[in-house]
Order: sequence, then C-alpha cells, then structure tokens
Amino acid sequence: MWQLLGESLNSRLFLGTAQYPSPQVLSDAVTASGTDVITVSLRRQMQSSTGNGFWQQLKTLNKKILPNTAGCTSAKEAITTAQMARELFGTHWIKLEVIGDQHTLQPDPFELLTACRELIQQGFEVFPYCNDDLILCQRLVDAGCKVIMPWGAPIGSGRGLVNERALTLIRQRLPDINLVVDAGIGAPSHAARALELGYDAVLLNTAVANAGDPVAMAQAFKLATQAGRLAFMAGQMAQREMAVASTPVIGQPFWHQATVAAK
Amino acid sequence: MWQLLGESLNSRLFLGTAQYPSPQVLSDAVTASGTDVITVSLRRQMQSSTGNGFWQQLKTLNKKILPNTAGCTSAKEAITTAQMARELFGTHWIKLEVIGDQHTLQPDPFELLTACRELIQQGFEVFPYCNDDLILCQRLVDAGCKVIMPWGAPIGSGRGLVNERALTLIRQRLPDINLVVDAGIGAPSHAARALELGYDAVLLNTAVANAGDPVAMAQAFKLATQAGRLAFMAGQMAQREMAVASTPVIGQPFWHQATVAAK
Amino acid sequence: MWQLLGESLNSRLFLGTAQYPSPQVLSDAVTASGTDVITVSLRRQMQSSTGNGFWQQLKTLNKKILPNTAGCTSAKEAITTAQMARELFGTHWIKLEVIGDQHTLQPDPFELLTACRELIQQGFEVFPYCNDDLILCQRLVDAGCKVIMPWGAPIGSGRGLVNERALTLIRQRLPDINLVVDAGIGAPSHAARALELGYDAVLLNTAVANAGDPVAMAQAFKLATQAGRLAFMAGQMAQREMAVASTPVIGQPFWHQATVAAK
Amino acid sequence: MWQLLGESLNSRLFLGTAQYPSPQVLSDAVTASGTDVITVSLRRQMQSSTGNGFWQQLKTLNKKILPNTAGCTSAKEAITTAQMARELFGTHWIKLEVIGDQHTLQPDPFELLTACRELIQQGFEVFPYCNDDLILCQRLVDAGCKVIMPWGAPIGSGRGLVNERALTLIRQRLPDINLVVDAGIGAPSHAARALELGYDAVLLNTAVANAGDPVAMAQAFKLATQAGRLAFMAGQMAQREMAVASTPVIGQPFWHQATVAAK
Amino acid sequence: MITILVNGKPEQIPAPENLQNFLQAWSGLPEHYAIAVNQQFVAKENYPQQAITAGDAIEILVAMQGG
Amino acid sequence: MITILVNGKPEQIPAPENLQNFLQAWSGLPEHYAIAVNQQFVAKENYPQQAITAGDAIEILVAMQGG
Amino acid sequence: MITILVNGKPEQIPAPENLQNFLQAWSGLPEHYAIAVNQQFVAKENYPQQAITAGDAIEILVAMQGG
Amino acid sequence: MITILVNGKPEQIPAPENLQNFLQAWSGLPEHYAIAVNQQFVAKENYPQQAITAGDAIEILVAMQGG
Repeated sequence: MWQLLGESLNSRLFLGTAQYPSPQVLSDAVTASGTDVITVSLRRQMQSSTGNGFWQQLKTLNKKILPNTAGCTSAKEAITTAQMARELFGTHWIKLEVIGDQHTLQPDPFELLTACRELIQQGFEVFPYCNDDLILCQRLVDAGCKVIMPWGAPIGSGRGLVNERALTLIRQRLPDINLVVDAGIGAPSHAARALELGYDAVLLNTAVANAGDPVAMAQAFKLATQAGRLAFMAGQMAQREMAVASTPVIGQPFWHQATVAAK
Repeated sequence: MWQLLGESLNSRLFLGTAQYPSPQVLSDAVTASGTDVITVSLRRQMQSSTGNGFWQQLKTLNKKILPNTAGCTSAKEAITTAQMARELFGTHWIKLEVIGDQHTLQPDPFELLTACRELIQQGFEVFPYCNDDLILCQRLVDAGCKVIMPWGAPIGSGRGLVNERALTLIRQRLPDINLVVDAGIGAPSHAARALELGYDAVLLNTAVANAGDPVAMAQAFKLATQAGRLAFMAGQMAQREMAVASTPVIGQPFWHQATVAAK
Repeated sequence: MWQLLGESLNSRLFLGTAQYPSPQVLSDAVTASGTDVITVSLRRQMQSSTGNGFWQQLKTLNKKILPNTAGCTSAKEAITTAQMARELFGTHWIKLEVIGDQHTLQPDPFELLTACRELIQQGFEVFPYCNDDLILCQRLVDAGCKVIMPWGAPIGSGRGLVNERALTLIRQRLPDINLVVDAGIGAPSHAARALELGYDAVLLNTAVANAGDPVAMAQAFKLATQAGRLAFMAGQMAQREMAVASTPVIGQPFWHQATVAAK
Repeated sequence: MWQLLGESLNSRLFLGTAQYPSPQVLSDAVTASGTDVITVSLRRQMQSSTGNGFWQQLKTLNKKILPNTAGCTSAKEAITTAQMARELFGTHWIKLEVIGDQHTLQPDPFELLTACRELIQQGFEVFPYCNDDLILCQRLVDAGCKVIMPWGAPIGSGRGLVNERALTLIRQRLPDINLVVDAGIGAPSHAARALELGYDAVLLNTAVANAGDPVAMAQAFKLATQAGRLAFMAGQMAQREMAVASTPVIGQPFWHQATVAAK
Repeated sequence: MITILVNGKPEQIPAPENLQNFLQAWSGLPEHYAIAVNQQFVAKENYPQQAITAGDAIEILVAMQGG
Repeated sequence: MITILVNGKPEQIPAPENLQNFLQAWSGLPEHYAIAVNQQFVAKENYPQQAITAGDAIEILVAMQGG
Repeated sequence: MITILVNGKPEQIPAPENLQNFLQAWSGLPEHYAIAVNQQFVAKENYPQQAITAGDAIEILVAMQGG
Repeated sequence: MITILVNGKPEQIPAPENLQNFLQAWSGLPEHYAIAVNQQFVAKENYPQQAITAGDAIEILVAMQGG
C-alpha cells in the first residue's frame, strides 16, 4: 500500500488501455495486472467506434482513471484536452503529454512546462510525461507537480531504461517527488529495474497489449513491479568490479590451500 | 511445474546457502524464495563450526541438494570433491566449479571439460559453471551434460548479464539443454532478464544473502523469476528503433491533424 | 578545410585553455593539437593573476577565439557576460553556457534558449552548449543558431558519448547545422566516434589539460579527429549481427569443405 | 617504432588483404594504412584466379607477411595449413585461426590450444586468434605464445570492443605479452580504443576493404591507431562519475557567487 | 443556412444558435462527451451561453483507449 | 565619501562621478578589460555617460583560461 | 609413533592401521562426513581396506554453506 | 590407369609415381605453391620420396588474399 496524491494504491503498475486485441483481453489484462490506475484518451466518436462500449467497460473495470493528452503538440491544445478530460472523466488527474517531434514522439520541454504551469493554476494534478533531463524535472516540480514521469526510452520502442544514470540522478535529487517511468518499458525486467532504482511506479501499455498473450504478460509485469519494489526496500548489494567468492574459503581441504599459496 | 533431470520443480530459482547473517535468516530466505534446489559445499569441520547444525538445517529445509566443488582449481580436485559430495549428500547432482583465476574466479574451460567428462562417466549429473562461450557450452553438451550454467558476470560481482548477446546465442543454439545463469546476478531485474531470454532458471546467492533484508530479497527474486518466465512464455514485443504511438491517432480532434499536416 | 560561419578552418578540434600545468604547456598543446579555435573565459583580475600574461599568450597563439559564459546560471548573467566578451575579445562568437545544476553542470534548456534568442537579436553567433534533446536543439536552430553543441557526457566526466543514439538522431534531423560535441570527451576514441557520426567538430579541454603529457595528448586528439572525419567521408561498413568471413571461402582445400558439409 | 618478435615495426595496424574491390585498391590501401604487416591465406588456384598476380603484388608491397589458417576447424587442419604457409611464404609467423562454429566463426579454445602447442614445438611464432577469456589467453601464453589476439567482436561484425572489461583484464594480467585485438573492429574509434587500453596493435580487414573508399579508410585507421597509442603513452584522465568544471571558478563576477551561495 | 464544422465535417444549420440547442438537435450525440468550440473547452454549464455561428468548429470528444 | 563595490570589494570614492573618471583614478586597472555596472554591460563608448553612485557594483573583467 | 595429517594438522598415531580403526579412535569425528586420503576419495565401504601410514593426509569433510 | 584427387577433382594418371614426377607432368602447376597429400603437408625436399597412389588426395595451394 502506498500513497499517491492522497490515494491509497496497492499496485505500482499504471496500465494503458490501447492496442489490445479485444475489449475482453483488455479487461482480463487489467485484472491480471493488479493495476489501480489505467490511462485513457479522448477522441472523436467514430462510426465504427466502440466509444460507448469503452465507457461501460471503464465503469466495470472501476479503476482510477488517468486521462492523457496524447497527440497534443502545443500547450494550448494540451490545456483544452485536459479541461475536456476533467469534465468527461470527473478527475483532475491528467497525464500531460506534449509531443515535440512526430517521428520520435519526444516530449517538448517548453510547451510541457507552459501547459503544466497553467493546468496547476487551474487545479489539476499534473503527471507530466517528460525526458530524463534533471533540469526539466526540477522546473516541473517548481511549477507544482507532485508526480514526474520521465521516459525510459521512446514511446513504443520497448528499449527499457536507456540512460539509467540520468534516471538515478533524478531519483537522488528529487527524493520527495513521486517518480514514474513512463514509456519505453518493453519487458518485465525493465519495470523491475525502474522500481529497484527507487522509482515509485511504471506506466506502460505496448509491452502488454502487443504481447502474444497480453493477459499473461500483464501478470508478469505485476510480479516484476512487486519484485523491484521489494528489492529496493530490502537494500540491494553493491555491484563490484571484481569477483568475490560466495562459498566460504575457510575450512577448505588442503589441496585448495596449496593452490592458493602457490599463486 | 517444469522438469529437470526427471525431477518436477516449481521454482526457477536455485539458491545458495552461504553468507547469511544467521541460520534462521537462511531458513527464512529459502522459504521466502520458494526455491526447490539449494547449493551447498564441503569443508573441514571447524572448532566453532555449525557443521552439525547445518546438516540438521538441511534436513529440515528438505530441498533438493546441489553440492558444489567451489574452490577447486583442477579437474582432479573437483572430481575428488564431487565423489565425496555424492556420498555425503546422497545425490549424483554436482555443480561443477573449476576456477582458473583466483582474482576473477573465472571458470577454467579446460579443467572443467576434463572433469565433466570423467564425472559423467562415473554417473554424475553435472551442472557445469562455465563462461558464455558457445564453443565450450557445446563441448560440455557433447560430453553428456544436460544442464549448462553459463555466468552472467563474475561471481559475487552483481553486474547482471554483461554479454546478453552471447547468452542469447547459447539459448538459440542449444534449444534442448537446460540452461541456468549462474553467478553475477545482482538484482531481481537481472534474474527476470535471464528468464525472459529463455533461460530455464537462475542460480544466485550473494544478491540475497548480502541484501539488507535477505528474506524480503528472496521473495523479490521469487517474483522476478516468475515474471521473467511468464514473459518468455507470453511472447514479448519486439524492440523498435523508433517511437510508435500507443494511443490511437485515429479520431484525433482537428487541432492534432492540423499540426501533423503542417509538419 | 571546412567552413564555419564564413571562416575556413583546417581542424575539427576546438580546444579549451584551462587547467594546463603551465602557460608553456598550454601553448605547446595548442600547437600540437592543430586547432584553429580556442575557448576562453572572463574573470576578475586576481592579485596573483596571469591575466595580462594570458592576453599576450592569446595574441601569440593567434587562433580564432571562442569566449564562453562558463558559470552563468541565468539568461541575464549570460547575456551580460557575452556582451563583455564581445567587446573584450573583439568577436561576436560566443559559447553560450547556462548551467542549471551546480553538481552536474548540466545546461538549463530554458535559460539557454532565452539567452540565445536575445543574443542572436544582438548580432551574436551563438554556440550553445546543450543536452542531447532533439527538441531543444530544434528550438535553438529556430532561434537562429547555425552551430549547436550537444554534450557527450557531463563536463569533465570523460565518459564519452553516453547516448550515441540521441546524438545520431540530432545529426540526421539537422543536416544543415554545424554540430559540435562539447563536454564529456575523455579519450581520442570518443572524439573519433563523434566525427564518425557526422559531427562537424568536437570541443574539449580536460582530457588534454589533465593528461599526464598534455602535448602528446593534444596530438592524439588531432589525429583522432582527422581519423574520424576521414572515416565519415569514406563511408563506413554497416555493423552486422553475425560474423562474416573476411578470408574468402572459395578455393578452400577439401578438408574445410568436408567440415562445412558435415555441419 | 616498436618491437614484435624481434622485428622493428612502425605501424600498430595489421591489415588483411581480402575483399578489396580491385588489386589496385588493395595496394593503395596498404600504402595509405602505413601497415608493416599484412595477412594472407592459402587457397586452391581457381580458373579465374589472380593467384599469380597476387603473388607478384605481395612482392611489390614488400610487407611482413602473416599467413592465416582461416577456415580450419580442427587442430590437424590448422597444423597442415600452417606448415604449408611456412614453406610457401617463407615465414614461421602464423595467424592461428581454428573455428568452432560456422555461423559465428568463433575460435575453438580446445583445438586452438592443441594446435598452438604443436606449432610452437615445430618452431612457429603463433599469433592465436582467440576469444576474450583470460584463462584461455593464459594457457596460450603457457604454451609459448608471445603474441595473443583476442577478438573485439565476431569476425566481420564491425561491432567494436563488445566486452571492454574482459580485454582490459587480459591487458592487466599479461603485461609482458604482445596483445592485438583481432576481429570486430568496425571503425577507427574502435581501433583507437584498443590502443588506448594498452593493446599493442589491431588487426582488421573488412572495415577497410568494405568501406566506400577503402584507401581513405585505411588512412583513417592509420591515424586512429597512432592517436590511440599516443593517448595510452600520454596518460589518460580518469573517468569521473560527476561533472567537474573545466573553466576555473575563482575570480567569477559576483553574480555567479551570489547564485552559488543561494544554492 | 450557415455552415459549421462538427468533428471536422461541414454541417449546415438554419441559423446561429446556442450550443445547448445545437446539441439537442444534433443526431449523433454520444451519451458521454466533452466539447470544445474553436479549440476552447466549453463546460457543460456554459452550453446555453455558448453561441454557435458560421465557421465555428465544434469538437465532440468521447472516451477512447489510450496509453 | 560614498561606498561602492569593485570586483566584490568595498571601496570608497569622494563623490559620485562617471565611470570614465573613476577608471582613470582607479589604481588596479588592467590593460584589457570589459565592464559591467550592476550586472549590466557598459560599452567603452558609454563610460563618460555611465554614472557611478553609492552602492553601485562594478565588475572589471579580464581574459582568463576557459573550457 | 607415526605422524599423519588430519584436516591439515599433524597428528600422531601409534602405528599404521586401517582407516576404519583410525576413525573409531579419532575424537573429533562428526556425525556426517566424507573422506579423502591423499586427495583420493575413499568410499565408506572401503574404510577397512584403506591403510593409513606415515605422512598420509586425511581430509574429513562435512556439509557447509555454499553458493 | 589410377584415379587420384587433385584440388578436389578426380584425375587419372597412368600408374603410381612419386610426387615430384607427378607435378612435372601436371599441366596447371602454379609458380608458387605448397602441397599436402591426404591432409599431410609434404615439404618440397620430400617430393621425390612421396608416393602417389590410387585414391590419394593432393592439394596444391597458392597464396590468396586473407584477413
């Protein structure tokens, strides 16, 4: 059990709802993941849309909703989208995504910070999706964010934590902020690593939705985040440059001692 | 449930028994880890030894015993040690460790292969601790090994899987052999990764025994190995060079479309 | 010979002038490096200062001067420093450094961009020291920069190009901009790599000044940057996942063919 | 100038002669590379062979010849090939290559060591192409090798030094042996790095022969190996975890001091 | 008749009116939605005051899967 | 007498004056320098017009090694 | 009296004897152990046939924690 | 006539003979070469003593580019 913005959560896995083979698989994956927080977006209702179906599914899933501003490329667009999301989903939580490049889907630090300041003024709890630049993260905190979500790697790339040092630095320098690795998580080992570094949670979507068996993969991520958090709390051994025997050397039979002495 | 040399095992974590702060912590960690296989060694009884106590503890733990030949630096020493272990522990399983360098505790491929051939002749099931050289692994298989245990990193270093490509190659080329990553595992994320690569299990000791809270860490590794195996079976997404949106782009409000068109 | 802002340069190595054991070693290193551009700063004259001596040395060295704004932490400070540098050194070139964190000496993207816009308005040619975020680099170009200087690694760390993918992306997306890797270069191999990626030059200081023999190291960097550029222009082989024989297999004696056939 | 097996060499680049677009390009590349040692092989004369032409070309190039045993997969084959090479080329130098896997072209440690022992008995100077396992390297030295050639990466892969730690360890532990990185070098920066680690030379072929302009690339490698060696001798700065200012902080104008004090 | 854009498609309505009236008359209205007019969010309580005139662009957005 | 700061050190001068006069009288002036008053750059041609009054902070900077 | 090595320490026994007799007389014998004489394993059933003579090195090993 | 293999191709020669004679008669002999018979190296000075009989495999190798 941990606290996030006054909410008590069990899971440290936030799960996206897109790209699943079917609504049923989505529901089963959400359940298997044990997640408390799922991300959603806003779109026009399409003719062949399952929009209403999805609304009903959200009710049934009964999880904390974190709407995103996916696709926005300016502060203005992101603010409008966030306002619409607040009314529609009845939450002042918003995953703030302001894209600066259509090919890499990288966050735009400048528009992101601008939008962040305005939305916090308007009473939102902003979860900014940002890069791993400490200075940007610090500015977001200065703007009033209580949660920061640096990327591990580009969205949908599945490459894991490409700059572990940068992520570690952010954790060290922002000890009181809730930190979530968002984007780039491709495997449970990546999620475990983020938690081992002291991150509070991970947010992912593609790695589960595009797995051969999304439900099993959701469960894998559930276990991996639990493992990573347990390890962080348990206090991990330090990495060492050289080898250190795990089996004791005291009491070795003499042939070992002779060998050692000879070296 | 999986099969190893005719035994049905639940866990994919083999756990070492050395370096724990106390016998009680060892017992609790073994239990928390869910392991079915624990490693032990042979040493002279020391005056202040807990030798008999340890024997009783092994009885109580009631796990499959995998004795090692830790500290041996020649085939001859390792063979003698293996023979003594077989009689003492009543098992023909042996973790074959023949060290080639006292600083790095690297396996000696030559003495290892020699010992391996002899022990298999004598009816042992040999679990060779080896480096990540495919050719050596292939020779060990040719010698009759059904399990191969390449290292992730030097013993006790905790650096994880330093050459993932080499480990992946071994998995691809020896699809019918039980593969266990032995040594170098420092964190649950490393263990999860080994399983994600299709390895059958991991063997570790220091990462649990030297943790601040070994029992919690043992549980973390239990979850991580489960996560890694689930992920391997579920079919993982491919890593991608570039970003791919997880949130659908269809049905975006027009301001997004305008932006995209303008770029 | 290449063109930078209308200047014809031979060398692709920009060299810092700080931290050398003596003025003579500095002069010798500058000569050995073959550099055309050296960086300098502005400071108060200290009692034991070599300020005037340094001024004379600059005259004698007769290189293109690139003053920096080292130590500035706001756009305002950086702008004032740049204005002073322009008058003192008689150049409108300025290496714009606005630090966002005293421990990591990371650039502050926000103050940097603000200062950049103002200085370009005032007629400066700005060489911004920035991180490897494509979006920031793009904004700097939009502001009028013709040269961008992303870091390889933190200043003085000597860790090389820690995120080669990010640097490669910037090169691909800004094909018409002069790109210089500034900071983090610790060895000639790092400099060669930057040039191999298509960067136009590297800027470094500590790796030469703190070497055991700075003059020899300066020459090493000279050769390495030449090597890297030659390689970039020559067209490098693609990396391959698997091995490919360099020696031809055709015409092998039959024992080879038999072996191959048997496999 | 350095000494290798009693020969005085200028260059630390050994160059392969295969895969060039034409004999003329090969000659020009050899000249541009500045190499003193070129590798060759033995094959059946083909109908369309340039065998005689190549023999004449070798005479004209007038470099030290290092014949290889490329393609051999057993000690027996390699020994026969070495004996034929000694007679044909009139040299007792042999690059000993015994392949253990047709896909990865990895060296076979066992057959390699066997062949090595026999050839040294027969008076050869053996240059064994081996993996980066310290134990194997030590055995080769024990067998009488004065030169050891561990791989950087698989032959023809161009991936550079994939396990720098292992190569560094070999250098530290075998200080009196001539060490050459053979295979895997894809770019001048890789060659420079090998020399920076204290390796005596590099051997490469594909990176030059398959370059868009092999002659320019040969020159690039010439410069890079010179750079790497110079750097090794000059004494390189240590890598640091954190940033260290290169520009002095003493004498900063007060606005900097105010800023620092405020932090 | 005046022309407006609804979710990017041109539609014709008889005359300018307020948003509330427009929505009541609009056939495709989903059950749960939020609205922006000319890229500005319009809160539900302001629908009666929000004028719709020629050339206005109305976005009616619904919940969708997202990452 | 009024007190000003020169390169961070308090100095006393008889009365307010312009920067040009101040510099002519100032003992430690280096040969080559640039000046900021109260963190604003003052160009050489503006020294006669730049007033120096109580509490002003003058920075006189010279060339220094840098990276 | 002859001298042998037991777990690396010199011990004196009256005369050569077989391993079984030696062990019965030896004070520190643990409950569960395995034995090597001169680096060769000796199986339990061979203790009566295993001679112990001057200079022999006996290793009596027990179970120990290991990795 | 007996059949031998030369560089992997079957050839017929009238009768067993020594390697030196065989080479003198062989049409494709390059200027510079080294020889193995049945995978054993044969030094030039041993050509007269090296018998060639039915089924022997002769490899005549020349210098080739290599890495």
